[in-house]
Amino acid sequence: MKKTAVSIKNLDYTYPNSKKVLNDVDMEVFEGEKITIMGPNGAGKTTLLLHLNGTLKKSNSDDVYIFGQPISSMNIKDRIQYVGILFEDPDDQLFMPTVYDDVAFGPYNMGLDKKEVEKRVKKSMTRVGLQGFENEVPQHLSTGQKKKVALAAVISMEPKILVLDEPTANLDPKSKSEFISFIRELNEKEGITTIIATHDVNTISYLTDRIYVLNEKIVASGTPHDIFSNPELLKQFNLEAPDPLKIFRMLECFGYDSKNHPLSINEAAENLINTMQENGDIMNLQMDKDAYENIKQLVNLYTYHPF
Amino acid sequence: MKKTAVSIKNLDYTYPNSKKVLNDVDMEVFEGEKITIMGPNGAGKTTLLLHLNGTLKKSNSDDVYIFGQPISSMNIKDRIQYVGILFEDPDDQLFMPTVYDDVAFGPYNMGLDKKEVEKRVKKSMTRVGLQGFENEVPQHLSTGQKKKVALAAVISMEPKILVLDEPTANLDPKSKSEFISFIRELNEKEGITTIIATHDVNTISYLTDRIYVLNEKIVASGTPHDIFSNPELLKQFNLEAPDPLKIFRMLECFGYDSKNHPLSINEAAENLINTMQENGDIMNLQMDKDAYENIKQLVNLYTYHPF
Amino acid sequence: MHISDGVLSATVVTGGWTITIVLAFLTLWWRSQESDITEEIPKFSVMTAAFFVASLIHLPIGPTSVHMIFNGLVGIVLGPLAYLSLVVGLILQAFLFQHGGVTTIGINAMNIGIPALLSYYAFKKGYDFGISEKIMGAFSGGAAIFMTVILLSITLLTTGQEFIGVAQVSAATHAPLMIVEAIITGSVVTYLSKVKPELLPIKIHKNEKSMEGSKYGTEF
Amino acid sequence: MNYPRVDAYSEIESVIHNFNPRAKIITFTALIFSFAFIESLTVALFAVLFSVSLIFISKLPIGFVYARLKYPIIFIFAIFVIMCFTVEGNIIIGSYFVSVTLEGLKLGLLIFLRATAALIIAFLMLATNRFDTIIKALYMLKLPNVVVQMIVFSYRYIFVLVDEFQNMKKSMSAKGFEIKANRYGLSTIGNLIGMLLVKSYERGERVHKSMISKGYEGKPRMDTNYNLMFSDYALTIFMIVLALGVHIYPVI
Repeated sequence: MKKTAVSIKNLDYTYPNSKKVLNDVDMEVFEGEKITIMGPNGAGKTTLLLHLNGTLKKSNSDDVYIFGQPISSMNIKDRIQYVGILFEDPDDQLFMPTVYDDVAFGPYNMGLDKKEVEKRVKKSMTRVGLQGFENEVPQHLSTGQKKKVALAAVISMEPKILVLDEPTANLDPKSKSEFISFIRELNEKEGITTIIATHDVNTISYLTDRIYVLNEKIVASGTPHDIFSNPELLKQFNLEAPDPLKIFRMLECFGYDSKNHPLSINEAAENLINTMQENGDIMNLQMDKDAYENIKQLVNLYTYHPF
Repeated sequence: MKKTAVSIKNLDYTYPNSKKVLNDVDMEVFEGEKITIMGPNGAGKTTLLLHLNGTLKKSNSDDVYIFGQPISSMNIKDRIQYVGILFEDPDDQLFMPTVYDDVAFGPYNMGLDKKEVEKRVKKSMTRVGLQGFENEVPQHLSTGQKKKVALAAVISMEPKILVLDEPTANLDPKSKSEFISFIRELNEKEGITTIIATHDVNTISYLTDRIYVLNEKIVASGTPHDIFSNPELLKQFNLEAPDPLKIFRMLECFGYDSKNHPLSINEAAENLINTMQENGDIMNLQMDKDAYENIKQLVNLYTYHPF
Repeated sequence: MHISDGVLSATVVTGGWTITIVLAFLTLWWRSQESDITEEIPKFSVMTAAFFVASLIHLPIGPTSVHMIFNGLVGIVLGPLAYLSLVVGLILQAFLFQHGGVTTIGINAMNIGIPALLSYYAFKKGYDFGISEKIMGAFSGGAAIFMTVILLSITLLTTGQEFIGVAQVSAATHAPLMIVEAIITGSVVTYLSKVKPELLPIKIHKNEKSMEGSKYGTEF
Repeated sequence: MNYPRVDAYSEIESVIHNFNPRAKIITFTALIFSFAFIESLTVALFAVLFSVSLIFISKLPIGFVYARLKYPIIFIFAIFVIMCFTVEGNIIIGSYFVSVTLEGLKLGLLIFLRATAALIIAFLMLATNRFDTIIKALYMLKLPNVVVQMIVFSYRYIFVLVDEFQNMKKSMSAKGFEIKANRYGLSTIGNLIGMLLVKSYERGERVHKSMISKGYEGKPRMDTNYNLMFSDYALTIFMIVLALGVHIYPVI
């Protein structure tokens, strides 16, 4: 059986002078899993993430466990060694005079010696494809580069669990794909557990084993297919499904028959090829009297633009 | 013939102490058109937009014309009456203690009298669906609401041309759709010309007659179908096509035959229904020996994740 | 207006440094009695940067333009730590723009820092007394410049009677600044009291609106 | 966006650029303090000539030096002019209302010369290294930790906040606002600054959280490896002797 990496039990959180942000949140993440947390703007996603390495914590209760240990009893060095958080705005995370100092910040705080720190900085910078940028100053980097340096500054701590808040926001399509591939590689090659909060459904196919839908409390959880086959749930919490899934559900109205619904273009291509092969390279699409109504209903269920 | 709303001729721009940002940009936008400007991060999109109402300008040359008038010869009140700009981050645009003051800011600067200002605030707030929010503090609103107030603060000046910089960034899917519908309505009902810079291809179907691809200079222009049928161009400038278009191009490999490629789920639904009807409610998809290779090639051409 | 290198006597410069070092430590110690300084360093640094950026505004007045000092405002918002924040601001100004001077950082910090601390107390006392934050803000903002001019003149005249002319000229040029900073500070304080009252040394539970204002904030 | 930077030409190779940063800070600071209090006009003139020759040795582009020093020197010159007219003494040129005195001219000139010399040295100290090197040198010189950190983080966020502030100003001017020193203009600027403070405060909280998430406990470490070489010692001794010399020479 797989080890539990993160376990959250009845987590409540209220900011001082404010209303409740998290209410009785339960979550369990296994080692090596890829988790996505979705929810409307203001659902408490960022607040939840901040609990995962104890940046926010309550002293009087044990509600967050990392590899079985209550986080409230762990010291700073252990916490950051287990869990690394990448925040949304890279400018919030690059505060030192040079890129080197920023990437070395975590390792130094872990008490590592100069040689080991140097090794880790080099390794992390190579991993994000920015070797040679160590002496740059953060204010001269582009948004995409800043984002990569911010990531290097997290992976230099070599965390077992990587927590990412809207990692693809403000990136152009190419940078976005690079970022996705990179995170995926970390998960596959090093077995790093990833927990991502995002609105961007195009990342789901590559970075998600399971989804938690958060709106102050956990309102649903399951595989992407579980969640996305429930359009009422999506509507209720201002979410949406990936476009390929919607189109394949429409094709079904005409008799296209496949085992599952693709979440990305890559999955769509595979799905088409496999389905055609299984059907003997031929398929008949037919429009009957219900198809029009079904498609209309699908559009209205799955999008916010009425048919 | 339609009137020219914006005409840009050989526009160059260099920030002080910096390299060239815009190089010989030519553009022509007709009244009532919906234009989208795309380009990689750092291509100069925002800089171009700032020229459209003279926020950035060179005193010694006439390169931007609004309804035939060189913008350098227009005074500030005329300029803002013609062109309203919505910037990306609503926090940069809401600086007054109340929503009312923010929405009244432009009209007040235009020298309108109190009664007229009041009328316009009320109208704009109703238009964005936030009537009754006039006395709120902008900073205490949600992201989606802030964005709407920022828009109200622009349309209260009743500009003929509306310029939007990444209008859908950081919005959850529902707020995004509301925003899109709203802009579209302004265009359709009031004939307002819209110029949008965005990475978000999901807005294209609703908000675009023509696309300009910018990368320091205008590297391509045309209808969405022109631009998106050129995957080499998209790759070269870190762009991507909407997912429905990609899937329908794949379906074509199996013999699906439609007049055009849909850019959104709504268009996809229409396309399916119309195509089926035209084909006598029946269609045969067939996989031949080229289909596999063609699909593979399509994925590699159109996405950044190799097949 | 900051005093450049080369103007003041060695005695005055030494005095300035001594007072500044003592006050910087004292105010730091003061604050550390109330809260954890290490926790506040990042926040205070970003705020210091914000004040630095705000003071870069050039305002056209007649044929010339003035740039702001905002020591009253820094005092109101940062309280005792305003002194250290102003020292850092002066160091950055001298280093990045060669404004002011290097030897005179101590004395310049004293000339703007002491009024900042006094503004803070004046604002707090006035507010507790029931005067509106707008009026107290304007008063503190203007008074800080006024006190700065007084201290500047004292500094110059301590160096030598020959500097009376320079002192007069600098007092005259500061007069419009006093009015400008009074109005702006009043306006900033009014804005903050509506939008983020926890940035001001006032009691937050005063009314409904302020409660709402603290929605996003945590302790400072 | 790009900003005019004092360290724009820090990558040039010159004797001054290559001088060890820590030694440079110590010796140049000694020179600044020494030059600022020179008592004799001749020595002050020498100090100016010396600092100007350092500009040439540093190989910094003259246009850049001029642009950076123009306003500070105009400011010092204004003091000189005021002194000429306001210090009492023997009138050399004058009419009923305005007159220039010899004492004023002499004292004004002395202040002008020593201020200029100190200004140039300070400028060279900053312009011949990257700013982060200066910060690290301050860190190595054991300036109090709180102060170093505040300089580090404030410096970093000036760039972020200037961009933000520019964006806010652009959006204001896109709505027809022009900065003017009238009641409406000033109170609008007040709102603008208020907004900047609110945003910065919130950013400060986010920065703090991101530091905590990387184990910040109040004492960040920075790596520095500036080794002192023979030339550094030689230059240090020369500068220190000069700093002391300008004060000892007039006594002899």
